[in-house]
Amino acid sequence: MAIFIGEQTRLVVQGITGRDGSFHTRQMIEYGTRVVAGVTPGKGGLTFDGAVPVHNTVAEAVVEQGANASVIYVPARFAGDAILEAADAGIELIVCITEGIPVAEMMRVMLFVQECGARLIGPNCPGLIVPGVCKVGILPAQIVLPGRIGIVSRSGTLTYEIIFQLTSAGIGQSTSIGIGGDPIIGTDFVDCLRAFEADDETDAVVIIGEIGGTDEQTAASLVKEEMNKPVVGFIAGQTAPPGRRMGHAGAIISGSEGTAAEKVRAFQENGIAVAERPVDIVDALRAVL
Amino acid sequence: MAIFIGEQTRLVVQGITGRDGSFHTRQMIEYGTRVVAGVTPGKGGLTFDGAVPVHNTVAEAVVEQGANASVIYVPARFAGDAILEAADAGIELIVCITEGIPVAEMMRVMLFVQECGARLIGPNCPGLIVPGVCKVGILPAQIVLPGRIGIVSRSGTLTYEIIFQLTSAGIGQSTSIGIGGDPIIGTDFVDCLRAFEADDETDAVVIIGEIGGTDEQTAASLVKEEMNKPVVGFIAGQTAPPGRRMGHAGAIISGSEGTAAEKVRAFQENGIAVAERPVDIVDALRAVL
Amino acid sequence: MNIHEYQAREIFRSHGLPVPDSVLAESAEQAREAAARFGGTVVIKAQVHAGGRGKAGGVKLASDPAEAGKAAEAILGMEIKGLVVENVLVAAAVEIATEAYVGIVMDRTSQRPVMMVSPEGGVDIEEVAATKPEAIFKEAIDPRYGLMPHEATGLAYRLFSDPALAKQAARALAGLWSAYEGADATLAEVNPLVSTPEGEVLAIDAKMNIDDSSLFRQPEIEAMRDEGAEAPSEQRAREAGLSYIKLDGDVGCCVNGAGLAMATMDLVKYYGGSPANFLDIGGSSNPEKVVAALEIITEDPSVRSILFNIFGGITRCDDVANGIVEATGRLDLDVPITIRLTGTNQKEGVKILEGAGFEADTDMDRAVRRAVEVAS
Amino acid sequence: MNIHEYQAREIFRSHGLPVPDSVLAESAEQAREAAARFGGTVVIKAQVHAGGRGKAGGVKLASDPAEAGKAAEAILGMEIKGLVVENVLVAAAVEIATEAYVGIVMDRTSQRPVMMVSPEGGVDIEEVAATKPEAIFKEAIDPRYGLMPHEATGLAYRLFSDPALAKQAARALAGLWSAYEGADATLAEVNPLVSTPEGEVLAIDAKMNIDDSSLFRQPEIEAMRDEGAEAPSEQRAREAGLSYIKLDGDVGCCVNGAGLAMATMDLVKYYGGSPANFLDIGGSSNPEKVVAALEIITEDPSVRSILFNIFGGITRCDDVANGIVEATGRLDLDVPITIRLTGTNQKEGVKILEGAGFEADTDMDRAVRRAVEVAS
Repeated sequence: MAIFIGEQTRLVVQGITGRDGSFHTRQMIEYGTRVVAGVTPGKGGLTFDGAVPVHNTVAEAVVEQGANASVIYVPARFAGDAILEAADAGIELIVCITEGIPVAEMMRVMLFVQECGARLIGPNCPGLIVPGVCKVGILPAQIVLPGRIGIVSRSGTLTYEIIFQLTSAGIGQSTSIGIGGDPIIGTDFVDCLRAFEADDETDAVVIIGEIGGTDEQTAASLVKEEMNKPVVGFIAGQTAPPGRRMGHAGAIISGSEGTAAEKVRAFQENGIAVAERPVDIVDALRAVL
Repeated sequence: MAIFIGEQTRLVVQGITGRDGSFHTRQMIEYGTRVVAGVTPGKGGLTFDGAVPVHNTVAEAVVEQGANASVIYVPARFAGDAILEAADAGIELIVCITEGIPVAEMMRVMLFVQECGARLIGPNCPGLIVPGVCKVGILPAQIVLPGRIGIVSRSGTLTYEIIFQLTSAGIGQSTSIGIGGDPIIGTDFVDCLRAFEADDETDAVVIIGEIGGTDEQTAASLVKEEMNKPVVGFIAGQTAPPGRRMGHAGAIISGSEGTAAEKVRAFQENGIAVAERPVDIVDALRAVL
Repeated sequence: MNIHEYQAREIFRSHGLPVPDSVLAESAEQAREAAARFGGTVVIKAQVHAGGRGKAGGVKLASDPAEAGKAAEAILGMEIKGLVVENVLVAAAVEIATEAYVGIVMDRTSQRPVMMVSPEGGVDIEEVAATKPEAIFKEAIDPRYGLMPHEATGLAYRLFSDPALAKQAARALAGLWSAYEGADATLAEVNPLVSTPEGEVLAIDAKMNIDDSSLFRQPEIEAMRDEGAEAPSEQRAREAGLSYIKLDGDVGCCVNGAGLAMATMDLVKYYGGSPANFLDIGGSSNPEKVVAALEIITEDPSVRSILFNIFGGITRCDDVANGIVEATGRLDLDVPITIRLTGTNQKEGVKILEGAGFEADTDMDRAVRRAVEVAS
Repeated sequence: MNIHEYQAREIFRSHGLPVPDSVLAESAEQAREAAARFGGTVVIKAQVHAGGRGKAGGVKLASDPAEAGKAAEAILGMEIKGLVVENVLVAAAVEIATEAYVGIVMDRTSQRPVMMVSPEGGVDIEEVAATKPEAIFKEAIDPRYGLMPHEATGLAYRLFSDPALAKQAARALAGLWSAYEGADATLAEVNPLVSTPEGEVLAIDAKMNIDDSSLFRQPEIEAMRDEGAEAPSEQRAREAGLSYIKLDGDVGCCVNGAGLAMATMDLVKYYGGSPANFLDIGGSSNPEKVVAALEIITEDPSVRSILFNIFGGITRCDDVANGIVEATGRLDLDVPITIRLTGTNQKEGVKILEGAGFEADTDMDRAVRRAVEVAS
């Protein structure tokens, strides 16, 4: 089963002919993901790598290839509309890799996505991977291992790091998902934790947070109130000076909210063991399994 | 029971201190409508006619007076926002008398009203009246008679005319409702017909249409498919020259759609007896009762 | 409100539509000068609020300035559907490879503006809708989000498979939506949107209708109103806040409410009469409106009988009665008046009328019958 | 991006907020002239990207031009939170009856802009939130509909019970929303919004932060960037598309991804070291970025050890390796480099590095520990 993606996923790649889009499409296909179509306006009718039909619009990809999920690799100024287009075409799961979509645009996009009943993951996220089955996004396939741990993270490469630690220790993953670090994201910790709690193939969850906002605190409450599966965590940004941005638009320490110390405390108070170093996640997991 | 309003209605009047608002508030109170509050920004704290508390906002009227319905008498350029305000405050039934709201504004207003789950009647409508119980709007009370006929109309004064004919003939009404003649209205024929069909106190329905649009045709199909109660009709605009507007923004004959002849035919083909003159409604009704 | 093609072109251009340069000419001389300036073949188009200008001879091609002057001379002063041509538009003729239709219209059913495009442009779109509906592509626009770029792109590829042309068309569609929304239009149309052999997409016609209720917030468009394009009586009525349409009959009708006004006209006809006008004094209670209404009706020399049909609601019978008394006092009326008055403040109204020597009926059917009798 | 008060005032004014006239002065002389022009008492305010200017002595009142010159002289060149004051704003002082707070901020939780108002203005709003939360009123704005007039009215009556003042405040709130939306702001704030004894509502301070991701569509605001307000290294990093923040330590960090960068810094500290910076080379694969990053890090004289921590995803290890080889070839480096490289195209990357004489580790923990050891 895993969460959100799997064998049932019929993926359309928006921006398939771009530099990143074409590179990662090949990687996804190689991993076994069913990439059923690509979209680049003006390139409709072509075939990508002799295997994937390219359309001018997502709607065509849905009608003609039965796409039900989409991944977006288009430049920031077109990415908001790419999400709207996917939702408008009836795509159920939209994964937006692109970074740098204006916040004001994302607020409107999210409202539309919700009206369409679609699920958005990201933007500015690495996507998700079910080891051995399917990958959507840019997570490096060579570091994952099939198994029963769910991973959810606001970060990109830090997620890879954690996956790498688990895999190196022989601990496999059911699904790893990066939800993105932007202020406005489609799928949050709570959505993922609930999905992992409901997933038969997941035994425990690793949650990777960072400074800024209060999503980790909300997630911690949910873990205490709704989850029976064990959860362990990691928070990045202990050394971040207050008031300075650390790259992610979301990584702002505003007033009394959002410091790493607060988040660590929220995790601990709600039964989430917190690893000091990325490598300590392995021991923390072993302790709860 | 009647439809949409009744003894349960706790009305707030938006624009209560204006010329039309104050006049019709007195008429509604005199008729027995429970006017629990008025709203005029800047006049909060006053009491209208020593009996109705005035507030600055509808939200206050809801919280402090338990208003659940609203009627709007504010000038056109403020009326769209008045509808938004009522919907935003959780009002369930909003009746907008005001004429002349920009069409583009009404399209947005309707989407918001739908999101809030409210019912809007109008704009540019006379409102509705349950004889002997409650009136919301401007329908003249002296012409109605309690009874078991439902009346629904796109027109204002033509509705009065029909009510007057029925009352003169001793035929009483359960509810009379004018839905307004604008291109964008909140409650349409179909909504009213369904409500009358479900209403225990209504035996038959009079539907009064006019040239423009295709709402009468849609209503006629509904009557055939969903209604067991008899329906009789009248269509105004037989003498209207094609392509000219007749006052209502909606009264445009566009292409092959919207002529009076078409609407008469749609009524007749779907089992709605059509009166030639307003006075003939009486005989048409007697024939089906 | 209708605006002229040359005005719609200006609005479209300001919203980024690819509208070729043009000049408005009031005389053959001006048309000649414009043609000389453009060089080559020009098109001369009558500026009137009427469709079918081409069929009526209101659109001509001219291959040099002299010919342009002659064409303008022929068109200026021409009558098209009862409207006299006072201006012509002069524009460089464009070589046409393909013609498409693009338009946005307010749709009552979906309660949204609907963008319609068809690769079958240059002809009446209603004809295309009737004969080849599969060649029309529609997209309802959610006004909260506006026309989304991918919607414009999707429609553009319905018009052109060549990406270079489709990109230009998508930009034109975005501009059309921006113009429609910005001007509070109920219709915005380009027919045809052409592609040239050189691969340019151009909007060579422009049509817009503006929502009357929005004019208070569109002063620049209100200023575009061409009062010459309205009958003086209709202009007067508009200024007085009345809805008035002149018809051919002899029974002048003054009614409150559009539906009742139409029903009254229908009833006039039912009893063998012929209505001289549609006139709705609207929902407010202003005696001045009644005065203006009566003046407008009596200025029509065909009117042989005046019928008031007032059912008071928000309109109060006493206000109307005061208006009638005041107007008849001011005007030297020799046309008989039949008055039907009932509803809000009926008693007060009847009293005022009777005080001034008028009778007032309360029954519509009877009053209409009498007004028709009086006229014949 | 932060903009200065005087810039935010201009934006607010153009959106209809009641912002009193002011002048930007770069010298005491200019401040004197401005004060003479305004007459009466003026206020002189330091224009720096820092809160708490008043407490730091960056805001002074002056009752005549001479005093204004002196005040400006005192403030110009002053250092506030490490930032040197290069301009002052001079404005006529306003007599204040009441002070309110009004602001709009992007709220992550509701995913909407939230308008906050408080009759307790003129002080730090976070203090009000902490000590008197019931005095703060909030309204989440649905961006599809914008700030609705009744929302502005409702909030305005939270600030003023006098309808004349409330009406002005409602207009000011509408203007604030228009400015926030029009400028793609993430924060727009007036503190205080004052009422005068004469019954006027005025915005006498202005603050705005702009969403960096929107600057591509806000060229006028991008042009407001005050490069003097940034450290040169941070400016350079921005131009190269890097996120860089200078810190006090000695281990220079170059990482791909903000989360991994922070985790790397945390680990440096865990092993007893001290990070010299936060530096995220971002998600794309451009060797030039690596070159720029290495240049910026090595320009910091405190750096005694350089640590690369690259986990390839969309960033490819071979691109980073090429960047490192190229940069170290160009620069005359005497600081030791520790490289951790894994993920996408790891093999190719390691090969390139080894070909240039570098070692590459694949383990983060080990690499960080070594970089810390090397620095001490």
